[in-house]
Formats: sequence, structure tokens, C-alpha cells
Amino acid sequence: MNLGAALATAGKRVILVDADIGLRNLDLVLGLEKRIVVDLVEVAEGRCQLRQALIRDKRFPALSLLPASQTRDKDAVTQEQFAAIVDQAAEAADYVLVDSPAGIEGGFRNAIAGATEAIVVTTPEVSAIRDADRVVGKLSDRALPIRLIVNRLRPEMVHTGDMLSVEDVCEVLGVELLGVIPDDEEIIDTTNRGEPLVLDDSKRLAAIFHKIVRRLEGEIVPFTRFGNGYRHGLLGRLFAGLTTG
Amino acid sequence: MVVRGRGLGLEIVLSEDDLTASLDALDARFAEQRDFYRGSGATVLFGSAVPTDEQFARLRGILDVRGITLRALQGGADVERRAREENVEFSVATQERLSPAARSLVADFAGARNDIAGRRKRGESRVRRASTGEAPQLRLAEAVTTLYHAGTLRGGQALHHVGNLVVVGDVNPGAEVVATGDILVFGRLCGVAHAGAQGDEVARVYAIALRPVQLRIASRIAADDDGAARGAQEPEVAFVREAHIVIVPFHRMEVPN
Amino acid sequence: MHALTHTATATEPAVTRGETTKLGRAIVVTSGKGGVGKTTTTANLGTALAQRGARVALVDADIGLRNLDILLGLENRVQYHVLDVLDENASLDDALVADKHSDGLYLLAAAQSREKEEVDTEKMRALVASLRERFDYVIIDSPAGIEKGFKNAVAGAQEAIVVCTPEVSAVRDVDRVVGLLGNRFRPQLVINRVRPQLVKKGTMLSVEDVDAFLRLPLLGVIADEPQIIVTTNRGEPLALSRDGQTANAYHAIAARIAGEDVPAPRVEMPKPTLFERLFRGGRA
Amino acid sequence: MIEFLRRFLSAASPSASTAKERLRLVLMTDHLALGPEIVDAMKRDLVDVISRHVEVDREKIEVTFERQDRAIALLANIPILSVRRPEPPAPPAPPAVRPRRKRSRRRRTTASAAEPAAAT
Repeated sequence: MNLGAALATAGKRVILVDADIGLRNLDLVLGLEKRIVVDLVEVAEGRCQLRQALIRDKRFPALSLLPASQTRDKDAVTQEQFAAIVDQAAEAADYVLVDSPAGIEGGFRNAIAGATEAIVVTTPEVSAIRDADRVVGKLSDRALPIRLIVNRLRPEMVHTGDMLSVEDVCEVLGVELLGVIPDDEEIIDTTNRGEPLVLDDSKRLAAIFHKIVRRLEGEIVPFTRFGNGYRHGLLGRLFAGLTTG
Repeated sequence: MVVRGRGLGLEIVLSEDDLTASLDALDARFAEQRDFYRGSGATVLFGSAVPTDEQFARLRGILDVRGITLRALQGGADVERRAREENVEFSVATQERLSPAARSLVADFAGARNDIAGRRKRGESRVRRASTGEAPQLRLAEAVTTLYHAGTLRGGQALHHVGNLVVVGDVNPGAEVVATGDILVFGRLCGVAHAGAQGDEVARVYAIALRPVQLRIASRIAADDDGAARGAQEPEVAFVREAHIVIVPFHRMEVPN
Repeated sequence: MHALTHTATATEPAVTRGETTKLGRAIVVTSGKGGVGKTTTTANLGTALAQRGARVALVDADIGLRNLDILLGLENRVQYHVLDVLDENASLDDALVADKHSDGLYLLAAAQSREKEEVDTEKMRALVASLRERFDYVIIDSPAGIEKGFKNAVAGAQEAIVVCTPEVSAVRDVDRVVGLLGNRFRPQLVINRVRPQLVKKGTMLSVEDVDAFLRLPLLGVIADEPQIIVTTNRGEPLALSRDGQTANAYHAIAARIAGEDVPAPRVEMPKPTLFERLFRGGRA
Repeated sequence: MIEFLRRFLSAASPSASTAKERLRLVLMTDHLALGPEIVDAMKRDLVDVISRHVEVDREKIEVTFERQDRAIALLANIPILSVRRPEPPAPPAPPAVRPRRKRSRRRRTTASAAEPAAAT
């Protein structure tokens, strides 16, 4: 959702589609939960129009959300219906970001049905990387261009050799890097309050999402190098070696 | 005939007046979806219907062909006998189940919802805490059935009923309670509540802690933004006055003598 | 370089369960949301129970997203997987892999190149039932989400553990899962990745906040300790050791599961380290 | 024992490098959908075949898998001690491997695991 908000602040018309039917959360982290009346399943069943179900975000005029249903489950929508909705949304926006459910079952297949590109998000942990590898395999079966975001990086643990570095993750997965997001309490704080980070540019991570947007737009943008500044303890400042981020 | 995913298996509600017709509908429904349900278990609700041997055998046939195991039956004494023969679980048909009249509910609510969606497009209203102005009268119960549900409704669960709806327990955010009459939650109402769902503007929503994500009465809609923060520790009632949803403390309601 | 050790074949797990075959307990570990620590909890709970002398079988029901093997360090010893057993291509004994750290602990790995839809729920239920005859505990690691994979994982279980992190969407997903489990289970809650400093600062939900919302019996609280990441990297579950607050939290969970009444779980505030104490005047 | 001192003095290699190695191996096995026992057998046969033509130092043999973008290459690093004089080659022992049920090739790009690259 931070990516969607960052795109919107860059003047792009963005539609966020929550494909996680039954485990709806995108509305929650955007703070739009109270304004949902009709949802994606009702659009798929033709009981209302797409534009009726879209919820505009007052803080980002170019951003709107198509919420998932909370009381239905994944088999309520077929892949064809899902792809049709994504195509219809694509006509009305520059970017349609589909938030895929976890796993590689029907929900995942629906989510990627209408997509022309894919962003795989992983953390530098062993099981997450292995799952990401499986997803990359599934996506390359459909010849979707794939890019990687490494989330929840802890620079101080990379420095002490207890966490895989971004290079390690890229090398193991063999996928082009799109962005690196350090593990920062700002994320927990803003999702709890339902406010995208880019609302307030003083936030450390806002700049990172703006950089990802520029890369999405095709620009070559150097990656932030995370010194140990993120480590608040004294230890960090003693060993302020640079770790590539 | 209704087929619903409920908890871990399927719940098949057969209509009480014409069992054969609903068995045909069941077969047609499964035919449409080939073996999507293969491998899952089913609970069949007969309500007050008494299936003949031939009808019951037909039901077994329909389930077996689709690879669905019969896990439980619900109905009267006769159905209990069958449950013992088949050694599957049995439970007495309780009024708690969706009353047959409710079957057309989903279509009706869709109608109300679309209207609300249109209304929302034109600027959605915020609920006002009325401090002054006359409090509504407590409504006398008309001849309408009331569905009594004991237990908390967790996220993703929905309870629809034609008539009034009483929930003893919480309605968690992500859960939905919809009724054509009034809704009363003896607990925290944090999910979505839609009373008077078929256009009854006089319907009310009562709760010990009224903090819904969204409140709908007939085709009025309101988001209770400050509700969660305020957390007034007293029972409240929501009703429609001059096309707006208003919430007042329950003790200010006038009780007709 | 990690030497490719020769694969140890699973020895016959002898069945010595006293006269009356007291069936083992089948517990599913689930969460709805992905990445909250289901598999880590399963691996550590299994290890902690085995350390108490129980016979434990861990079943990885996350077909296509196999991870229990790598967390236990057994990734090179898996020859046959769950679907081989269900399709009768291999016997249960061939597929059960003995853990290399704790004896009495066995792993039944998921299939990696198959789909969840290929698993027949009734067969899965039967498999768990047969495991219950041979083990004191059968712990099933459920996939994320609420689709067929989840339903298969839950099919054979009698008890459930739900795992969440103190984060709004994870808590809501657990609420959803509890609703789906229906009244067949009384799930117990494990709150994972708690960061005491953030809870103190009010940025992160506290254990009390989560408990007040979910109202489930609290089985355990696990702090977000870097040591967990280190042990996962090495494939040696943290519960193998007894030092450190987090390792003992897993042992406390195992004790509670085994029926001992252990004081309610809570996360102590971190003791400031020497450096921080010397140079930062120590935190309150 | 002060936590940060313990970490510095812990003899074990940093866990991240262990993790990276384990991951490379396990992802390779996932991709090739081969069980570890088949990978063992493949390595043994490879070394047997080569050692029939040249004398190799078995202890220092390193057979690893390398990722080249999305394909996997089998790299063999085999130190050669001397060239064998041409004598009649002994009949190759049949590989004692139970053929694993062949899964249809899930990935469209064929993994180039078959031909071992030159020793790097």
C-alpha cells in the first residue's frame, strides 16, 4: 500500500486490488475499512459496477481501492472473472497493484491472472526466501517479468553475519532487485494507524518508496546504503561499517 | 436449496416443502461445478422435512458421485433414525438455522447495498451523537421471528435473518450482522450492522458497546469514526432521524407504558 | 561448505505405547496470515516436547512451500514426502525422517513440486489418525491462508494452536481462522515476534491488547529475538538450548501443552546490555 | 556472559553464510525436483567416470551447483594428479540408484544441469 501511495503522490492514477478474499487487510492498513459497502466479489458477480465498489482515498486523489470480501472465500471468484476486473481497472489507471494472498493456491492464481508484471516481496530469512523461490518459479512459468523487494532487512544483523545480505538474496533467487526496505518501527506505527508512510516525507522510509517508484518508472536509481545508523545501540556507532542495502 | 461453506465442510439446506425439487436443484448445482467439492464433508439440514427411503437414497447417491462424505444430519426424529443407521452425527433442527423465508435474503440485500453504494458515492454521512432532541420510542415487537444467536461472531462470519436478530456475545470487526428488523448485540458491536435491510427505516441497532465499523439502517449508511476512540461505556441505540443515522444512550429511550 | 551427508534411513519407530493404545494428540498450528512464525513455532514446539521424552511427529502440510525440513536442518535427508505416502508410493516409515538433534522427533515433509489441491482431505485425516497410534503428539504445520491447504491441515486435528504477531492484520486473520475452525476446537494462542521496547513505546500492540481482542487461552508469548534467525539459519531449533528467555518460552509452551500449570506467559522488558548501561546510563 | 561478547567469541562461522549455502543447495534440489540421494549418486558416478581416465585426488574433489540466471549449472572442481596410461577400461558399475518417478519438467527453460562446466 505504501508503494501505491507513493505512486499516487508521483501523480500516477493507481487502483489497489485486494485479492486476499476472506483475509481482507489492505483496507485496514489504508484506514479505509469504514467506507466499504460493496466489494470485489459483488463486482465479479455483476451485482454492482466496478466504479461503485472503488473507494477513493481523500488523502491521495489519484489512489483508489477495490476491497476484497471478508465473508466469502477464494472460490467465490474465478480466474477469468478476476482477470476481467483487472483489465477493466487497467483502463481507468496507470498502475493496478494487485495484493496477492499468501501461498500458491487458487487465490494466488487469481491474483496473477490479470497481471503483466510481478513484484516478489521476501525477507532475508531462509523459509521466506525458499517460498519466494517457489513463487518466482510459478511466475516464470507464465513469463511474467519479475522484480524483487527485500523487506525487513536488519543491517546490524547483516553486519554481524547473522542475516543474509541483499546480494545474497538476489544471488540465490536470481531476480533483479527493485528495492530494499529496512526493518523499521515506522512501518508498524503507520500500519497500526492506517496511514501510508509517504503522507509525511520526514519519515525515514518515505524516501525509499519514492526511489522504488522511480525505478518502476524505468529510472536507474542507486540503492540506499544502510550504514549501521539504524542500529540505535552504541555498538552500531562503534562499527559504522557500510553494508550495501 | 442452499449450499454454504460453513466452518470446515459444506452445509446443505434442503427446503421443507418440496424435497424432491431441492434434490434436483442440488444435483444440478453439483453438476455445474464438476468435482470442486470432492474430498469435503457435508452436513445436510432437513429442517422439519421427513425424507422417504427413496429420497434419502438419492441424496446419498448425489453425494457419493461427487466424492463428498456425509458427515452429519439435522432434522426431526425420523432423520435421527437415519443418522444412527448411517452412523453420522445428528443434531436437532433448531430455529437457529437460517429460517427458510430468509433464503431470498442475499438477493434483497444486494439490492439494498447497491442503493447504499450509490448513496455513498454522493457523500457518505457521519453518525452524530444526539445529545438533544426527542429520543425514539421503544418499538413494540410486531409478528416477526427473532433469530437468537449465542456466541461471538468472529471476523468473516455473517449472520443474516428476516426479522430481528439478537446476538449474545461480540460482533468482531470483519463480521457482519444483517436483519430486516432490529439488531441487538448483548456485547461489543465492532463489525458491520445492517438493520431494516429490506427498507424498514424504523429499524434500530442496540448494543452494550456500539462501535461498529459501519452502521446501516435501511438504505442509510454511516461510519462511526469517533465511536472506537470514544468507547462510551454505556448501552446505546442507533436509529434514523431525518434521513440520518443518530446514536443516543439507551437510557434516554422512552418506554411506552 | 555444508557437506552432503549420506542420507540416514529412518529407523523403524518402535511402537511401545503400553497396553491400551492411548492415541496421541493431533494438534494443528495455523494462523491465516503468512510469515508470522507458524513453522518456527512448530519446529521449536516439537523439539521442546521431544526433549521432554515424548514421541513427536511433525507433519508439514504446506505442500509446495516446504519449510519444516530446512528449519530442522533435515533438508538433505528427505527422500519421500506426504503425497508419496498418501499415493502409497512409499510407506510411512520410509517417509518419516528422524531428527538429527532430538531423538523421538520425526518429520513427515511436504511435497515440494506438487499442488495442495492434489491432497484428498479424507486420506489426510486417515494419515493423521494412523500417526496418532504411533506418536504421543502429531503436530501439523498448516499453510497460510484459508483455502484447501488449510482445510487439509486441519482435517485430522483435535486441537489447534493459532499464531499471530502483535500487528493488526495478523490479529484479525487469526480471528477469522478461529471463526472458520468453528466450535470443533478451542484454539490456544501463541503471540510471536513481540518487541518489548516497541510495546513500551506504544508503537506495538501489547499482549493485553491482543488478548482482549481475541479472547483465547494464551499458550505462549515469544520475543522477536535475533537468536531465532541465527538458529533458523543453522537449522538448529532454538528450543535445543535452555538458556535465554525465548528458548525457555518454547519449553514453557511445551509444558503447558503437556498439562503442567506453568505461570502465565509474559515478556520481560529487556535488560540493558553492559555497553548500553555504561554509555547510555542504562534504560529505565 | 555479556550477550554481545558471547556473539563475538562464538567460534561457529556466521550463521548467514551457513544459511546461504544450505539455501543454494536446497533450492537447487527443489528446482531439479531431485531427492538429495540422487544428487549424491550423480556426484559419485561423475567422479567414478572421470577417475577412469585421469588420476584424481578424491579428497579435494568439489562438486557444486551454480546458478546462472534462472538455470542451474553443475560445476566439478577435480584436482588431477596424473594422466592414466591407456589400459582396457573396467566395465562401468551400474549406478545403484532407484529412478525417482519422473515429474513432467515444470519449468519451460531446461536446466543445464546435465553438462558439467569445465573445472573453474
